[in-house]
Amino acid sequence: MEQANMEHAEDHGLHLTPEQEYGISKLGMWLFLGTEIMLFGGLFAAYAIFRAKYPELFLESHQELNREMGAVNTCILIFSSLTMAIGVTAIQRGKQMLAGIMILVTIICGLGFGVVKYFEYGAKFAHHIYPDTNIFFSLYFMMTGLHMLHVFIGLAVLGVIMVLTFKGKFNEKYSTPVEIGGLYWHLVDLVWIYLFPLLYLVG
Amino acid sequence: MTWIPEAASNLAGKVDGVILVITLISIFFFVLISAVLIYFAVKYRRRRDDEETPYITGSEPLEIIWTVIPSILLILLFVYGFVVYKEMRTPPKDAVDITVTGKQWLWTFDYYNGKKTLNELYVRQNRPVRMIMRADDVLHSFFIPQFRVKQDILPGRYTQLWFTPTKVGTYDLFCAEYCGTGHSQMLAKVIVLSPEAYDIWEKGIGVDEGANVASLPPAELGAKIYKEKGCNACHSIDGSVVIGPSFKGLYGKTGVFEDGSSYTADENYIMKSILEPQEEIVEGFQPVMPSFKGILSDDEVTAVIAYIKTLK
Amino acid sequence: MANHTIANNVYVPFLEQKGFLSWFLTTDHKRIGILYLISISLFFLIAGILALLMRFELMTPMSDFVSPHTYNVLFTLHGSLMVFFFIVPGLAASFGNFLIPLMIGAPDVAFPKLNLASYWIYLVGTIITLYALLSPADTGWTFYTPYSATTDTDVVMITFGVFVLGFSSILTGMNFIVTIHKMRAPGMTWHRLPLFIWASYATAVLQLLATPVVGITLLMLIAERSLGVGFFDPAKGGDPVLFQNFFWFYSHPAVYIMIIPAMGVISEIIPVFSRKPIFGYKAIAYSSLGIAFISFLVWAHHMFTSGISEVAATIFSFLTFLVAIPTAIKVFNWIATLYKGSIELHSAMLYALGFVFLFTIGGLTGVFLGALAADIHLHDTYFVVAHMHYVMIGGTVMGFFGALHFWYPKWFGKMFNESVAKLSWFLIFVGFNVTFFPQFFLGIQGMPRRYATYPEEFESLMALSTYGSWILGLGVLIMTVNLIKGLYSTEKAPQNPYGSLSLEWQVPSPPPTLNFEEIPTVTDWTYGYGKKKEVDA
Amino acid sequence: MSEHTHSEEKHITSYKAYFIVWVVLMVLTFLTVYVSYFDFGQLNIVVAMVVASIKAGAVALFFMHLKFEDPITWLYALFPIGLLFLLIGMTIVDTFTRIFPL
Repeated sequence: MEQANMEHAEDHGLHLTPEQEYGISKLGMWLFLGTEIMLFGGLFAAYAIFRAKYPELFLESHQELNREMGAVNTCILIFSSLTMAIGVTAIQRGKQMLAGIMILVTIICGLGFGVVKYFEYGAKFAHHIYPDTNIFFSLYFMMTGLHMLHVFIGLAVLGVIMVLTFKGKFNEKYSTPVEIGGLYWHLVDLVWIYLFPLLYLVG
Repeated sequence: MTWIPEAASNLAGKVDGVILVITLISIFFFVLISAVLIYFAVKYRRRRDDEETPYITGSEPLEIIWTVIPSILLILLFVYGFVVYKEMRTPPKDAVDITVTGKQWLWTFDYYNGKKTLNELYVRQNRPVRMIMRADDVLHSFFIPQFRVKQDILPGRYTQLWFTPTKVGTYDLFCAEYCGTGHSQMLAKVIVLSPEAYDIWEKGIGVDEGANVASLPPAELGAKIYKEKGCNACHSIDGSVVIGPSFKGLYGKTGVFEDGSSYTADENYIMKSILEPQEEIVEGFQPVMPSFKGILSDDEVTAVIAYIKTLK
Repeated sequence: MANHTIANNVYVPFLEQKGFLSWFLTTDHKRIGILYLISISLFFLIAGILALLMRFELMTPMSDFVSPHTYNVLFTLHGSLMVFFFIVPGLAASFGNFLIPLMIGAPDVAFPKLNLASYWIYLVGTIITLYALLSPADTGWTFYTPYSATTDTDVVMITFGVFVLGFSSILTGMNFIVTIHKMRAPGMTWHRLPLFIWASYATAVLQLLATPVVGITLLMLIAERSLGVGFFDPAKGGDPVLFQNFFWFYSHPAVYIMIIPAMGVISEIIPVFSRKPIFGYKAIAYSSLGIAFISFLVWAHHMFTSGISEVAATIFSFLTFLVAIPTAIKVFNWIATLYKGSIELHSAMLYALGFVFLFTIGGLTGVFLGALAADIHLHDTYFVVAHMHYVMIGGTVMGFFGALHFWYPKWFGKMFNESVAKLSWFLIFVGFNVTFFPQFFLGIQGMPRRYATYPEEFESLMALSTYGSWILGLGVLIMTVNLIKGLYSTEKAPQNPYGSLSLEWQVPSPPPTLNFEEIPTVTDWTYGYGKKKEVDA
Repeated sequence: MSEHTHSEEKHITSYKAYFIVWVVLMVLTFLTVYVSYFDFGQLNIVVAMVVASIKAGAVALFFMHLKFEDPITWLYALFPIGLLFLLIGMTIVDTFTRIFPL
């Protein structure tokens, strides 16, 4: 305890107990998630307006999207959220190996999501559909593009956390980074939960 | 100069009413606040360093008073502003329509009677007019201070405003929404004519200083047109390139068009540039100039050419 | 806080360590505050010089000093630098950083490293924007489409710079919210907090939740220019007014990001120099939160003539009037604090009183612009320019200067020349009013803003405004010299020269690196000045 | 700062609970894709959004442990959503109540 405390106090410049640091970091992350909601919010607002303005265009254009691929990606992301959550519980129970493996599975899912997306974008370009094709595709590329960016950031963060987990840096007493990383990853999932029906299903 | 410009439309007096009421209330509160502030600062200035002060932390009745009174006043002001706004935004049924187009950096007006003017808006005294407005390129804003009307105009959709001019005279029309390099040159004149004079204008007989214009020497008339018809927004007379080529030293100059053919800026070239500007574009410039066909008469084109000749 | 022990009790002021890296790798909130202070002051001076150049050009109706295009670039840069580089980070990042941990009795902010990262992000945004100056934009700081989507100048770089800056703002806001929630010293309950903390909290919420919206809006604009998407392009089915809706959803709260910290500063200065408890503590505290909340509801009052619907204009006008109420409450409470006080007209107090005076004018003229019918005439004229500067200079900058003079001894442990400070205050106050008061009349007369040339009938008032700008510039110059000279003075500032009860004055000047030798336990609120009656205790 | 420690005690969710949530999420995903093949007009988007919101709620409450968080976290989780509705709502009010002359 004293050991851990010293280490993270050094890390932090402040003399905080792991409990305090945990509370601080978690609140900070939730605030940041609020920011993310507003960041995507501008695009959701644009979506709402243009969909209301041009319902036919949206209906027509969304049929160009591959519903199956979208559904597969949704399943991948939801599964990755599950493994991430399990990873968090595992580290809270002190099971470093299980936690590391779960984070690894999460990362693999994230990469899988990226691969599917790569083929989707490729198919669109092959059909000469670009961001400037029409408003629907502008929104499609910007929303999924920004989401993809978040996936990549999440993967980078989780990659670091995974390495540290396997190195045994985290345990039942100190698991803050795993939980914070998890929160971020779940947000990526949350955003996709809305993007999928809006873009692929109802258009 | 009075504190507020002349009220020259039916709406102006009503807007002035709102402005006046708010001004009076503002002056009242401002005088009250600054008087109390200065009075306290002087009366309670520190005389000795060990002065004792009372421990006053607040007063609920006061808080309530100075929350409720401004709230009531503000809501009344909102209602007053709204009532006048509603009238400003509701054109009467008998208003005649004028289509306004703004583009960088000039105004064109298309009248219900088939006439078309550039940078000059003719309206009849005491007849309500409705402006149906659209921009060709970027945002502009139609603003006549003496009429207290303003409305942004946008590309891709129409906006409107209306007014009834009440006084004969000439007024400034400004572009009030920033629109680029020539923004401050995007000016027009609003000419309010008496019903009789308006009828004459409508029949196509020039009323604006007709005799005067005819007697001007061509170069001077050209200089006048250069300013009034908005040539100055894009063409400088000092050699600097704004949007189009400068008029300075233009006459007799040689150059190349975008398609590679060359030209000499003689009378015919200048006339063609004024009347059919999109036909041939000089290399390095954008095809943005509107045609002045039907806006400038042959004599006026001649006058502009004469004016350009004087700019060596 | 059981395990908080520092072995040595030797006092080492936070300014002690020297060297470039000790600054650019510091996680000390006070040092980061200084980094921000220097950066924003630099941008304030640069943007101020641009303003002087503009006023010089406007002395005559013709374009005789710079070309219209150059003039447009000047006002774009003046606006962008002032807004995004000076006044938005402004007080919140500099004094917020310096004061929040000290005032709440904490050794540092909640995330010291993130705090440093915020500053680096600010620097990166700065560098990107400076690069953008190679082909400076001429869009105005509002970047309205479609002009910003079509002009030949480099809009992408400058908006990207602003986008990056936004993250600095977001992270700072998040840091402060967590700090205020989690790092308060024992006994520092919400109702004992200094009002500057309440103000900083309200500001931080706005930074956190409004900034991302402008971020995505600017990204959409960048996509519009580089990918050819058409969210704001009517030819592609987009809507230029949508940009304004999104832009003001941030930029109206941003006005309060700028002004609320200044209000907090005034709430600190007035009680100290009146030796009176602040009048109506809770009213001022909650009105900060009230202003922050309502500020999200009023954005379209910048757009009454822009082609939004009448219904929306009416709703937003009504909500706009609501925001005046908490603002009025604050002004009345500040003045009531003076009542029966023992008022010392220190330079900081002069700035505070100047703030109340000028901000009252700024606030009252805001009522004109909130009222629909009056706004139609006054919108996009010099009236708006004057109103905005009364709020931003008369309000925020006065608060900023007041804070500089008030906390100067605490921050640097030195004193400036008080008489010179008073002189510069006088020049700034007079110069400011001569510059901007005539602009109210120009606006009512119908002089549109952003005009490089103007009709001759406005010349006399325009020239008067230009003369005023010289007085204002001189005042700022004298103040700057005075404050810089003070740094080299040998006179050491006492720990608590004004007899303040706030926590930051209970540590040495300048404060030691970890602020408090031992985390204090707070037993009373910050404003216990004056003689208590038995009943109150 | 000891006052905070109590509320920050960790709540550990069991693997089983996660699996249940996951099964619910998968069922809902299947449901929303299935429903999208039928045309209910405007009802489609309503159904899609309701299902998405239930899913998002499940992720937030259980995967992200929002259920066990303090009121401040709840406030900052919900406030941005309220703001987002404000942004969408008022821009829609503006866009669709404009009067088009002619």
